[in-house]
Amino acid sequence: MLSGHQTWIFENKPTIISTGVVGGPFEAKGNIPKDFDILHEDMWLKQDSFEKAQQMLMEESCQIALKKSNIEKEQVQFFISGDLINQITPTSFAAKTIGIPYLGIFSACATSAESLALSAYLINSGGAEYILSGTSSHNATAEKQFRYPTEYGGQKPPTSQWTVTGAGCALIAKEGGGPVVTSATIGKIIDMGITDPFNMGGAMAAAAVNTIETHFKERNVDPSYYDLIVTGDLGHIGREVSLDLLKQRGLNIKDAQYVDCGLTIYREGQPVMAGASGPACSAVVTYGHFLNKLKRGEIKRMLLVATGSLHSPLSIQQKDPIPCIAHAVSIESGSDGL
Amino acid sequence: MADKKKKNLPPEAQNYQAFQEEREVKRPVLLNCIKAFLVGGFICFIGQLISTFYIYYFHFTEQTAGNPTTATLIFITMLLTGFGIYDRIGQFAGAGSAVPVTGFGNAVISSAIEYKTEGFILGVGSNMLKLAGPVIVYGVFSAFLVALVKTLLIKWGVI
Amino acid sequence: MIFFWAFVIGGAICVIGQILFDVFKLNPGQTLTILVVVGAILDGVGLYEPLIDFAGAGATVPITSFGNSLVHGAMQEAEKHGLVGVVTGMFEVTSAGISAAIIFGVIGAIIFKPKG
Amino acid sequence: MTIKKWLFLIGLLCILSSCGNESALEPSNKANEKLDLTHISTKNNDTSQHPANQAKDALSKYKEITEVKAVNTTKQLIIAVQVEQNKRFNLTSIRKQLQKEMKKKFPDHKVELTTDKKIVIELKKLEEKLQSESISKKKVEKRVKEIIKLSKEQT
Repeated sequence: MLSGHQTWIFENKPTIISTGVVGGPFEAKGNIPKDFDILHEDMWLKQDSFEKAQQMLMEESCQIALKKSNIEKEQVQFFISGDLINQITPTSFAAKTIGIPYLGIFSACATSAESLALSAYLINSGGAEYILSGTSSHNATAEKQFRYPTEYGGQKPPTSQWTVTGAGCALIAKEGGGPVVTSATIGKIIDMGITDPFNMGGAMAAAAVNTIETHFKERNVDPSYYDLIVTGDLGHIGREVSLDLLKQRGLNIKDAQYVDCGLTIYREGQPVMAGASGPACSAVVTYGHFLNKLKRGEIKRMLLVATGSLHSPLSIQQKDPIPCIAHAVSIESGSDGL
Repeated sequence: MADKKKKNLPPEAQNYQAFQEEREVKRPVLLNCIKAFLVGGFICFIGQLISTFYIYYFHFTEQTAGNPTTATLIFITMLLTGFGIYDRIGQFAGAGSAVPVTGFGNAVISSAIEYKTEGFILGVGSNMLKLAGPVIVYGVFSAFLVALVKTLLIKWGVI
Repeated sequence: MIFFWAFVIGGAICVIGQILFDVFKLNPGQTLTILVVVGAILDGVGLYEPLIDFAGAGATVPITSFGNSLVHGAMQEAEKHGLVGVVTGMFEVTSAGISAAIIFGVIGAIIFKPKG
Repeated sequence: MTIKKWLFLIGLLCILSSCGNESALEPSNKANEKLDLTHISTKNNDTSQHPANQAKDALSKYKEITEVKAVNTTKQLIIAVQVEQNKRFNLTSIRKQLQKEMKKKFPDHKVELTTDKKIVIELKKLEEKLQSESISKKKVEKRVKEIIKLSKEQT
């Protein structure tokens, strides 16, 4: 089970039997629209507020995952999820609708990996048979809470990132066909004293490096073990910083092997500055794009390293540096080749 | 001050920050300034047009045309903000669209629209000046200090 | 001619704002606050009125003129009522910007929804 | 870096403050040729524009003045001038200087001098009406009063 200090090895092979991936209009114009189950044309999803729209995204992605798996929601023991907004209310309200026993978690944009790791652990240890795990974010709710009103004409610097509108959800089961979660490394808070909330990629890269390094050491594998190392939302700057740092520390990671969800979801030319971010970023791209690749056999093993910056608007105003975290989860194709 | 703060950090963090800064995309200051100059200048040019219009066709002098000009510009800002155009101009122009009074209007109007979902009293009413508040607060306070000093100086016959 | 100078001076004030953004890394709130205070001080030392005479809207449209007219209102009242006027006269001249922003803000909130 | 920033700020303030300290207008011997000095001549003595014409002539010795309009009644004289763009920094002191000079020159009249574009436009209209003799003395007096009131309006 525990390997080293902070890594779990899941020998009972918890399986991702289905996923639900929902996106908004901006994602529809992006790089990977085919990997979404539903793409909405309207930022509001016909709701009264952006927060309700985000709740709706979460609900939909759960429903899709359930529907695809043919599992009744009464069979599911837990719903483990979280998001960025106000005491994670969009997620909690979605949990009310879904009606599955609920564990609310928060680690900002690393929530996807945290919920997946926890779900896999619970399944692996026999604590549950089916768990829904996922997360959501909405561009407008995040802008409103962390930055300016959406219609305010503030200039974003080139280091800033664009919050994904969407939700990604995975149904994890004790057995069944599909990609297998093999291990997870829980990261620790890394604070390098960076205070600029418009440069989260640069701040989070340190956490990603720490977790990736620890993962390889404690799982006792080489970077070449994975076909892809998928970081959450480091963006251009964070990816470059972390890759250079990893190479400096003697980890032999190839350029093509090291991809970022925040750089995968959108096309060149969309006004996203340094890349995408938000909890949904890593969830949507991993559960949609990369799991599809895994199922098609294009890759066999991937390591998801979702990164999160755990600041609040208040902590930024009080001049506190941004604490960052990264959790790693490895996903590999199952014995049936799926 | 920023340097002082850095010195209190552990060396590891200092090294990391230097490492990170090397790879950080720098803000294109010169290009941004040119854009700000052109857009800001253009907004003021429009302002001059409007104010000339008021002087020629309405009962306003150079002195009194300022107020209707401001109101007109803010009205235009309301439309641009409501149709989702002003934030795009802002991303392009930076200070060019933030510094003119239209930017002040945009700050107030965008907050008002944004918090509509929280109701008109507690949402729109209390959040409207969230962004523009400091401008009014410190504008008034500094004007108070300046006017106070000036009035006293005049009273004492210094100027 | 005044149109040309309105463009140049107005643009130049915006460039100062952009430098505060990019070089001093200030956010819009801080930048605008500084500019308003600078406008008030410039009027206090008698430099802002000539700029308005010279550049017209180039000096009245940027937010700096806000500080200038606040001082003006205060000084006008101070002439009539002495020191009390400094406190009471503040909004005498400036009310247009604030009232227009508030009025159109509420109207905007009634008509529009944020586009996101 | 911080020193550079402060130097930049100080430099900026110096540039700004250096603009304000130029002297006001100097009269020259020659009359300003660019200036439109059309004298308003009326047959009716009641609306004689003699003082206004005199004022125009007197002001023509300043080559920085680009436009001058003036109308008088028996008691009042209102003059509106436009000044060259690059002298507009000193508009206030120029206005004061000219006002003082005109007051001295026309002690029998209540003299108003303004640099406001709006007043130039209004006086131009009034001048045209006087020239075509389509306006009565009473109406001129009323109009002049209105224009003076307008010129004194504050924001």
